[in-house]
Order: sequence, then C-alpha cells, then structure tokens
Amino acid sequence: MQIFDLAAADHAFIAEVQARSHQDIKTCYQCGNCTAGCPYTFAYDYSVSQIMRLIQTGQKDAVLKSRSIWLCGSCQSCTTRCPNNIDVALIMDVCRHMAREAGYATERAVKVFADSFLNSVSRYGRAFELGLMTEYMARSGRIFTDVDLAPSALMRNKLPFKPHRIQGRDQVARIFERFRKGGAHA
Amino acid sequence: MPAQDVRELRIVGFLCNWCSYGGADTAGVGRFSQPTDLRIIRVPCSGRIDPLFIVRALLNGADGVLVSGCHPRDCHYAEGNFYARRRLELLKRFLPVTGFDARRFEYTWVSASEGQRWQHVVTEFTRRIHELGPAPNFNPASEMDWNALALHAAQGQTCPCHG
Amino acid sequence: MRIGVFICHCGSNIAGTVDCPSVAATALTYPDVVFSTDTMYACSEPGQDAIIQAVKEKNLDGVVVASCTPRMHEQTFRRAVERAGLNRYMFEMANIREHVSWIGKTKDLNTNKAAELVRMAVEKLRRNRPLFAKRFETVKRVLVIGGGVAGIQAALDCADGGQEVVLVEREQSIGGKMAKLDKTFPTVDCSSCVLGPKMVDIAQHPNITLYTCSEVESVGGYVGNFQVTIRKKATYVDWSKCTGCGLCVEKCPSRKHPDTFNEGLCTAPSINIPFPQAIPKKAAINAASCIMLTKGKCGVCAKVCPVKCIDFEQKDELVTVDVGAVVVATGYDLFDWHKYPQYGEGRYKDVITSMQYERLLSASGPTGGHIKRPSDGKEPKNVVFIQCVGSRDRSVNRPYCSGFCCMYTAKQAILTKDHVPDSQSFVFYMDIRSPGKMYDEFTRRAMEEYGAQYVRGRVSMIYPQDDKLIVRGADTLAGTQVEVPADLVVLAVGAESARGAVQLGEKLRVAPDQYGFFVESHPKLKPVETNTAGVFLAGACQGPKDIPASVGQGSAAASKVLGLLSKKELESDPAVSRVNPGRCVGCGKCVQTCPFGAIKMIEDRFGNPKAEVIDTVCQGCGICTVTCPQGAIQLEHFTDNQILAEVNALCPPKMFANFE
Amino acid sequence: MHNIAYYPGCSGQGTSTEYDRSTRAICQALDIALTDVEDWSCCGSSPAHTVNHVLSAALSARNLAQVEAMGMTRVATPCPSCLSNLRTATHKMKDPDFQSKANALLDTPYRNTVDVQSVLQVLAEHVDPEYIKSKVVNPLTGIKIACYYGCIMNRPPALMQFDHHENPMAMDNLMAAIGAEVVPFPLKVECCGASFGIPRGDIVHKLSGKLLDAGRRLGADCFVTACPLCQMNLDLRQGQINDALHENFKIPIFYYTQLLGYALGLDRAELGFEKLCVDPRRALGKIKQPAQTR
Repeated sequence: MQIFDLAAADHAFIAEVQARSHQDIKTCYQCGNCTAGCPYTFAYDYSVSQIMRLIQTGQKDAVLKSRSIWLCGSCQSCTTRCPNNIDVALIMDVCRHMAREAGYATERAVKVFADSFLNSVSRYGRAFELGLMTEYMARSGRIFTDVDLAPSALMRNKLPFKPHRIQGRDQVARIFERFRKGGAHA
Repeated sequence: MPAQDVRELRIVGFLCNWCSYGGADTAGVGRFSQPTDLRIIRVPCSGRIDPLFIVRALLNGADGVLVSGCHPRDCHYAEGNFYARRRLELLKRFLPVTGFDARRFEYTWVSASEGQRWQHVVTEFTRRIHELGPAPNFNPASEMDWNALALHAAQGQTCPCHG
Repeated sequence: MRIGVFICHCGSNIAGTVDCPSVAATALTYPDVVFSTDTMYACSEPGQDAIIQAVKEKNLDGVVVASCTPRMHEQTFRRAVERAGLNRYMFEMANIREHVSWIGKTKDLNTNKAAELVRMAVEKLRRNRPLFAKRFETVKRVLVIGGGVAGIQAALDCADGGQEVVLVEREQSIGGKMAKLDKTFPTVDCSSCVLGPKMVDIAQHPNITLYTCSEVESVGGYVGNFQVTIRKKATYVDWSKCTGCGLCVEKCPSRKHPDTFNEGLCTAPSINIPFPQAIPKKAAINAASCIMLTKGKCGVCAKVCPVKCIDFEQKDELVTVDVGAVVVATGYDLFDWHKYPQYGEGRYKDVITSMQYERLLSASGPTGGHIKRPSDGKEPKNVVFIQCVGSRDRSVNRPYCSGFCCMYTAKQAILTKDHVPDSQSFVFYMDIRSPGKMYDEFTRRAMEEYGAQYVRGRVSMIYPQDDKLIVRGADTLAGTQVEVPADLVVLAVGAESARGAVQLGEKLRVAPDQYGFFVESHPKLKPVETNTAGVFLAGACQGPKDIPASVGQGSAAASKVLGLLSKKELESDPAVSRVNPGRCVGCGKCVQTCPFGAIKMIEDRFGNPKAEVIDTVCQGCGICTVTCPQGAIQLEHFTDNQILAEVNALCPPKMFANFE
Repeated sequence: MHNIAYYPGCSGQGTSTEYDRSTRAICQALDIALTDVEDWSCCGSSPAHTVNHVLSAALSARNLAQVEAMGMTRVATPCPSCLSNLRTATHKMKDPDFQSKANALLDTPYRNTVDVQSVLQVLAEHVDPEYIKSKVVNPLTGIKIACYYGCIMNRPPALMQFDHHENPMAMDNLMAAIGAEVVPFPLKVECCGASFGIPRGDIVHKLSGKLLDAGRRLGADCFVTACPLCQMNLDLRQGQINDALHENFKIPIFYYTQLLGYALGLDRAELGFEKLCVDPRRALGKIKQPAQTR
C-alpha cells in the first residue's frame, strides 16, 4: 500500500479544491455516508470518503491519479445525504477538472468519451450519437464497443446516420473556442 | 477587510446582562476573535436602555452604537425586550429626522449561548461602520430644530421613544 | 473620592495580550484614582488580601478591578471590599478578559481598550453610592417539574431534607423515560426494579404532593416567594375513589389508539393504566378516542367500576401553590427519525427506534419480552443497530452528541444475544463514546463476549428486498461499502429538548439554548443553577444525560434548594428602582409597565398620588426608569447619571452641554 | 392552456425519439402548448460538467438565452440530464462573478430570467390529476409497474426542488391515476450507471442489473422511466446485462409518456412502442380491455 507523508501535505492543493468547490473540506468527519451510498464504490480504487480524506491530508497526487474521480457518475447520493451538507459530488467534479488540467487520465476511456462527445457538440451544435461513437472508437482503440447493440439500435431507427446541424453551430463553436483561449476556471 | 488593519472607530455597545453580555462572554471563552472597536456598557435589561443614551453617544461623536438584548420571549424580566424593541425601532426611524445616519445604529438579539452569533454580529456591524467611515461632526439640519427636539425628548413630550 | 484600581493579569490569560502595568499606569491619571496596580490573580486569596490591605492603607472608598467578566467574580470581589469595610456596591468591574484579551489579537489595541474600559468603570464608580439589602422570608416548599428519574431524585432528597415538595408530571404516571427501559447499562440490571421503589417512595412520602396529568400553567413571584398555578387535566376518573383495580381497562370496548407508553407498537384501551408499576396507579380516559366522550354513548367503564369513580363531566382544574424554589426536571424527547427519508420514513415496519426496541425487550412490553419484529412477528436473526440517528448531524440541525446512545446500543446488542442466542447484531457507529465507570469495558463485552459486529461507518440507505431489509452502509475501516440483509433495524435515535420546554422556559424566565435545552448559570461552577434565582435544573432538560448523571443532578439541585430554604430570611438585591417623590407626578405609567407588579400608587401627605417601589418584589430591570416621563424613578446602581457617565467616558462630550 | 418553451435534448433526435414524440403527443392531448426552443443546441450533458463548470453553464445558457429571446420565462425538458444541466447553470449564474465568466463565452449573454422544469414536473404540478383521469380511455388496469426516476430528477433537492429526493411519487401518482398497479419500487433514485455505458459497460451492467432484479422481485411487468439515459441502459443494454450477469430479464422499459399516451388513447404511431428493444407486447397484453364496447 502507498504510505503518505502527512507532514508533506500540499496545502495549496487543499485550498484550491476548497476555492473551486466552495466547500469546506474540514467539515468532513469521515462518517462514510458518501461511500455507503455511492453506487460506484465497487469500481473505485479509493472510496469517496477516502478521496475526501486524501484531500484533507493534502495528498494531491493520490487524488488526481485516482481512478475514482473519473468513475463518479454525479448521481448526487453523496451530496444529498451528507450529514455535514458537503457537496461531495461537486468536489469529485472539481478533482476531475484538476486532474484533466494536470494531464492525468487514469480512466482514459471515460475521458476520451467526454472529449468525443464535446467535439461532436462543438462541430454540429448538438450531440451526434453515431458520430461521437465513431470518434470514440477511433480514439480509444476500442473498435468493438457496443457493436452488439448496433443492429438493434439501427433497426429501430434510433441512430440517425446524419448529424443535425443547427444554424447557430458557429455560436456553439465559439463557446468552445473562447473557453480554450480563456481557460475559464471555476 | 480586517478592522484591525485600520484606525479604530468608536463603537458603543449597550448589552443586557442576562443574554447578550453573556453571549459576548461566551464568545470570549470560545476565543472567537473580533474587531476591537466596540466598548460594551452593561445594563440589566435592554428595557433599561433609554434611547437618549444612544442619541447621547452619537451626539458625543460615536461612530456606531450597537444594542443587543435577549431574543423576544426569552427576556429575563419577561417583557423588557419588547419595550426595548418598540423604543429602539422608533428611534431608528427617528434618527434620520435629527440628521444622524440610521445605519450607525443597530439593535439585535443574542442569547448567552450564542457566542458565535455574537462574533458575527460584532464583525458585521464593525465592518459596516468602517464602510461608513468616521462619523461627521454632528450638524443637525438646523440647530434650533434639534434643540427643540432634544428639549421635548428630555421632557418626555412628543418623543416617540417614551410612554 | 479615593479610588483604587487593580489590573489583573489572570496569569497569561490577560497579560498575554494586554500590557497590564501600562493600563495600571494610565488608570492613575483618571479622576479620583489615588492608587493603581497590577496583580497576578486578583481573585486568589493573596490577590483579595492585597485589595483589602490597599483599601485600609490608602484609605480608599471605592475599588475597580479589571479582570474577567463580572458574571464570574463580581460577587467574590464585592465580598472582598465588604471585608475591607466598604459597602459592597462601592465596587466596579471592568471585563478585560472575555471582552478584550480573549477576542483581540493586537496588544496595542487591547491595552488601549482595557484602559478605556477601566476609565468607564471609574466614571461609574464615582457616581455609585452605598446600597443596603432588605431581608424577606421564604416559603418552605419546593416545586419539582417533571417526574422522571431526575425529578424523582430531587423530590425525594428535598422531602427527606424536611421541605414540602409539590411534584408535577405531565403524563399519567411518574417514571419518565426510565420507566420504559428494559435494562440499564453498564450493569444490565432491571430498570423498573431500580426505579420502582423510588416511585413508590414518592407516592408514600408524607412531604410530597404529587400531581400527574398536570402541567405548570403560570409562574409568578421571585426567589423564596413564587406563586405557581398548576393545571390538573381532566382524567374523567375521580382519583380519590379509583383503586386501580383495572376492571374498566379490561372491559373498555375502544382499544384502537396507539399505546404511547409502548411507543406505538400496540394499541391501548381508551381508559387505561399505562403500566403495572404506574404511580399513581389510577385509570384515566383518553378523551380523543373514548366513545362516550366523542360520540356520547357507551359508558361501559362507568357501569363496571365497582367504586363508581368515572366522571365524564370532569373538567380541568387549576391549583395554586406558593413555593420558595423550583426544580425543573422536564427531561428530553427522542429525535424524530422521519427526518431521514433514506431510512424509509415509516414505510418499512421493521425499522424501529431504540425506545421501541426497549419495549420489545421488556417483559411488560407488548410482546411479553420476546423479540418479535413488527411486520410479521418473526424472531429476527440479523439485527442492525444504526447509531447517531439525529446526533452529530448538522444537516438535521443536531450537531451535538446525545451521549448515551453508544451505551444503550451496546446494551441492546447484548440483550439481543441473550434473547435470541443464534442472532447476530451489527452496530454501525461513527465513534464509540463510552467515558464512564465500567462503560468502555461494557462496549468491549458487547463485542468480545456477545459477538456484536461493530462496523465503523454511517448507513446511507435501507430498502426492502423480499422479507429482508437491505442495510447499505460503509465500513470506513475496511474502506468500502457494506451491505447487511437485516431482519430488524434499530435506530439509535438521539435526544432533543422536551416538547414544550421552550414555553415552560418562558414562564420560568429560564432561557433555552438554540436546541431548546435550558442554559445553566455557569457551565462548570453553577451546573444546576439558572440565571433566575431560585430556579434550578436537574437532568436532561439541561442537555442529554444518562441515568447516573440525571440522578446526580437531581441530588445536586435538591442540595441547592435545601441550602436556599435553610436560611430563615433571604437578602434582596438593593439594586432596585427608587422614586423621587419630588419629581413624581403620579401618572402611573411605571405601575403599568412593571412586569412584576413591584410598583404601587400611594398618596403623599398632601393627598397627591405618588409611585412607590416594593423593594423585595422589584427585580431591578429598569423598564420603569426609561418609561418615567419625569425621570423621577431611577434604578439604583444603573441610574441615568451612571450610564451617561459611562457613555461620556467613552465618547467625551463635544458641543452640547450636559442635560442630565 | 399552458404555453411553455420546450427543450427536447439531443437524445430526443436519436436514441429516444419515442420519448420526444410521445411527450409532444400527451402535452397536446392535455392542452399544454409546447414551443420548441429556436435553434437549440446541446446543453453539454455530463461530459461538459466533468470538464469545466463555466463551459457547461455556457453551453446550457445559450439555450436559456434563446428562450429569453423568444420572450418566454419557462422552459420544460423531458430529459433529467438536460434538466440538471440547465438548472445548474441557472443556479450558478446567480453568482455575478460566475455569470460574467459564463457570459464571456457566449455571443448573447443570458440574463437569468428563465425557470427550468421537467415535463414531468409540469404534469405533476400544473395539471389537475382529475383532468387527466377524465381523459383516460384505456385505463391500465391489470399491469404492474415499477416507476424508476433515476438519480438526478430530484437530487440534490436544494437544486432540483421537485417532489421528494428519496421517494419521489410524481410518476407513481400519474400511473396510479391512469389505472395501473404501482409496485413500491425501493430503488427509485438509485443510479443506473449513467453515461458510462460506452466507456465502462461493466458498470452499467451491474447497476442496471440490480434495478431490474429489484423490479422482478416485486413482480413488476414493466418499468416506466422519465430519463433517456436510464431507458437506454435498462432497455437497449438489457441483453448485455443478461449476458454479463447470466440473467434472463425480459422487462420492457417504457417512458411514462408512452403509457400515459396509451391510456389517453392516442395514436399508437405517436407513442413509438416499436422503438423499444425489449418486446412490450406481453406487458401491454396484461392490460384488461374495457368491458363495454366503445
């Protein structure tokens, strides 16, 4: 197991997570209610409450390299039931943003899927499901993802072959453009 | 803006002995740090606070006056804070007439167990007074008007704070 | 006037952030100050002696001590100056600890503030005058409100001490929460075996008058002389005749309303005696469900009663008693767990409270002491206990620890194994809080001897699956999620202030804290006193407490009462209002506004109406002083002149002449 | 007559066309006029908020600004994911600092004057259930339904402010009103695996499998959902779930709008039952035909 040096806590990291989430990490008393309710715990490397603990002790690398922050589904059960009213799901989101910015992607497929989705939106203004699947498969190298579903979906006309291009797609593209330039943090 | 960083202003507090003075004590025991501008005068009950005390403090150049008593229905003397609320509310409306900025006066309710609330009240009120800055030299709309008002008030006639 | 000033260091408490010698030096420049010094601990014996010595040597006639809050040591120093030969009101205190050194970090600013507070005290002291207390007699009777174990203890101790006791209980029987418990920790002895004899003592003690089904309607007066009105609620049974035979209970045809003594686990007849050991053992009718009282026909109980004590016409009755002191022992209520929707909000019958579980364990309970789960009466094998339900939880506004849940849960886990040997208990906890004699050993026994599986983590949700309840929690020690298929789930509900406590507090002028528990006079040194003289606290009404602590406080409150009433006379505080007859115009506004009826109208020798204050009744609030249009009535020790002197000390007058 | 802006969401154009069409059909039947948001774009869905909150808010706010341009103050969407994103944008943009950051990404700034609701909320709060009952021509007598709300329709409660966050009842009440037997489904707000279907199918198989199992234990003939993603995970992936968990679920997953439309006697072509992957005919066959002839 990994051994943490508590004296080497990264206080700037703690402060950044708090500032970006507007949550007070110190109020977490490690009751484990978030872990208890989290449907994704079985897939995590660190449970949610452990992620909270690692943030409390300033273990930046362990948090940003963890698998868990990519596998959070934002289902809000942790946030809804936290006895200290901490928006835990928001903190998971913020950690994922920081991991992205730091160039980590421990659960790469999840990141590639999100990127493919947003590329599709940036290109057409709306999500084009077949297109983003194609991009995802190409970029992730998982070319057989869900091919078993294709006949069933296509037969029912559930996956249009052509994207809906909206008139204002330039406006949407500009949102992404300005975002990339400004790197708006929040 | 931590108030300590700038010149202190003169803030006078009138606190009832049983609730708010105790609350201020509780804040002290809990080491809830506060700006140092406030000076507290202890009175038995908020019902003992004559609006003229507040006017006097402002006349003498206080930059702010803060009054605090027991929460409504919690008065140690059963109903003193109801009298206080009526008098102080009227005073608050009466102050602008006399040329004072009503924002320099505030009243609130803090119980003996509410140390943190007291810290919050003091910090916020001090912040407000610092935003307003030092009180201008008192300059009533007309000195004669003021003298007339003060005379009436002193005699307890037509002053809305009495009776 | 010759004033001496003493600046206390309080060790480093004050001196750490206030330059005490400098404050003392500044004080010497104030008017009338002839002596000024700093001292390490003013309240200590050498500190007090130094004050006395200075008074004598420097011929002082007034003393200012700048130290802690007057709420802490004003009385101490007043006694000291009295020993020095001064009147105790020729003393003022400046609070430079709680209001200065403990809240400000900058030494310069603190020192300056301390000096100004001393100046304020000096200016007030210059206008003080000697005041002398009056004496008055006390009523040798005590009111105890609440007949739980704390109130029972207080009542018995007061009665044994020779005082008359009036015990008022809202419910039909005394016994409180403890009467509902099966066993008690850490001895696992039978709760009713311990409490029962004490309850009988209450009934039989010659000095105790017991009013059950009764509530305090109003309280007037002051220490030594309270007037209390008690509302005896209609029971529709003449208790002077009722023998408690129980025939009516047996025959009552209306048996559908929830049995509150059994926490709603079963139903009760409309005329009932709540439990076999009830004191008084008398029947009472539940008016809301009684067929006779709701529909006007039935009357079975009246027909079968051998002593004809049923009275459907009975009305509430008001009783007035004079008492010298009051003990408040109104206890606590259990947290309403429905605030946790993730635990089913009552949709799942086999999710019950710890108090309901006590009734299931109790031989006098609805199942005769056999653990049968409510849904189907089956004996549970996997029993899950969830701790901190309504404790240490900000999201439901209960951030405090209820203190006793860890212990009663351990007890219930032990009893579960005793009752059902092939059962397995799981206890979800956050921390085990077991400070107390034999307490931690007890929780260890639950684990080691009785095999209770303790799981560190909260439970996020409970949901039914077939005939089980799936309890999904965390095991934070293992770092993951856990699930238990449970047959029964017991919620260790926390304590909250008793229903109606805040309203009672208003009547008694005892302030509740933000959660509705009554505030003691000092958290360490006056744990059973309140800020209202003559009113004392016992048990969980002051904060969650277990049985030993409640009993201890009951006795402590009783000792305070006995001490108070052992004096033949009490001294009144002379800081009361006083009328200047020369200025009084007899308008009577002060009489109208006085909350205590302490001002009466008299006629002077010319037949002019004048106000007069009754010294022993006046509580010293000063409302009259502000009300008087003539400034004719002044509260001694807090006169207009004194307070304005303090204002002027802080804000020196500028352009206007004084008009006091 | 309500007139509300309507935001269909991207999946309504693809994987959940039947949801979009049936929603439009029942709204028309219940006198709720829907006006499509002009030239709407994607709200950003979960990928956007996992990347950046300002970006996510801006993508949502573009559409809300479109609603403002239409002179309307209320927009409804059938999709909880869109709902969550649009409401989050509205909420976060109450902070002036955040608002200026988000608006800086947009051509047309959003003034934050639009209230966002789900179509389900509109039905539950603004339509009299008695009115719906009066319109029923094919009561759903005989069918047992598990109502599944998904994780974000009601959570977090402070943001969503609709129904109950642990035990929502809006769909239960609606289905009961049109004659169905509703089973007390305990996992109404448990997550189905959300958008992990593609990158981490195994997660969806496990979580959705658990939901199907709970429904089967209660004897439900079918599920109704209000979420395109939930529906897709439970329906389109039911075969995958069966393979992964060695199960044999055959539980049709309806959109609540489809069954509502069925009860209201709407044109079957508008309801799109043929789009469902798990054959719904057996479940629909449980519905007792009204005794009297019409």
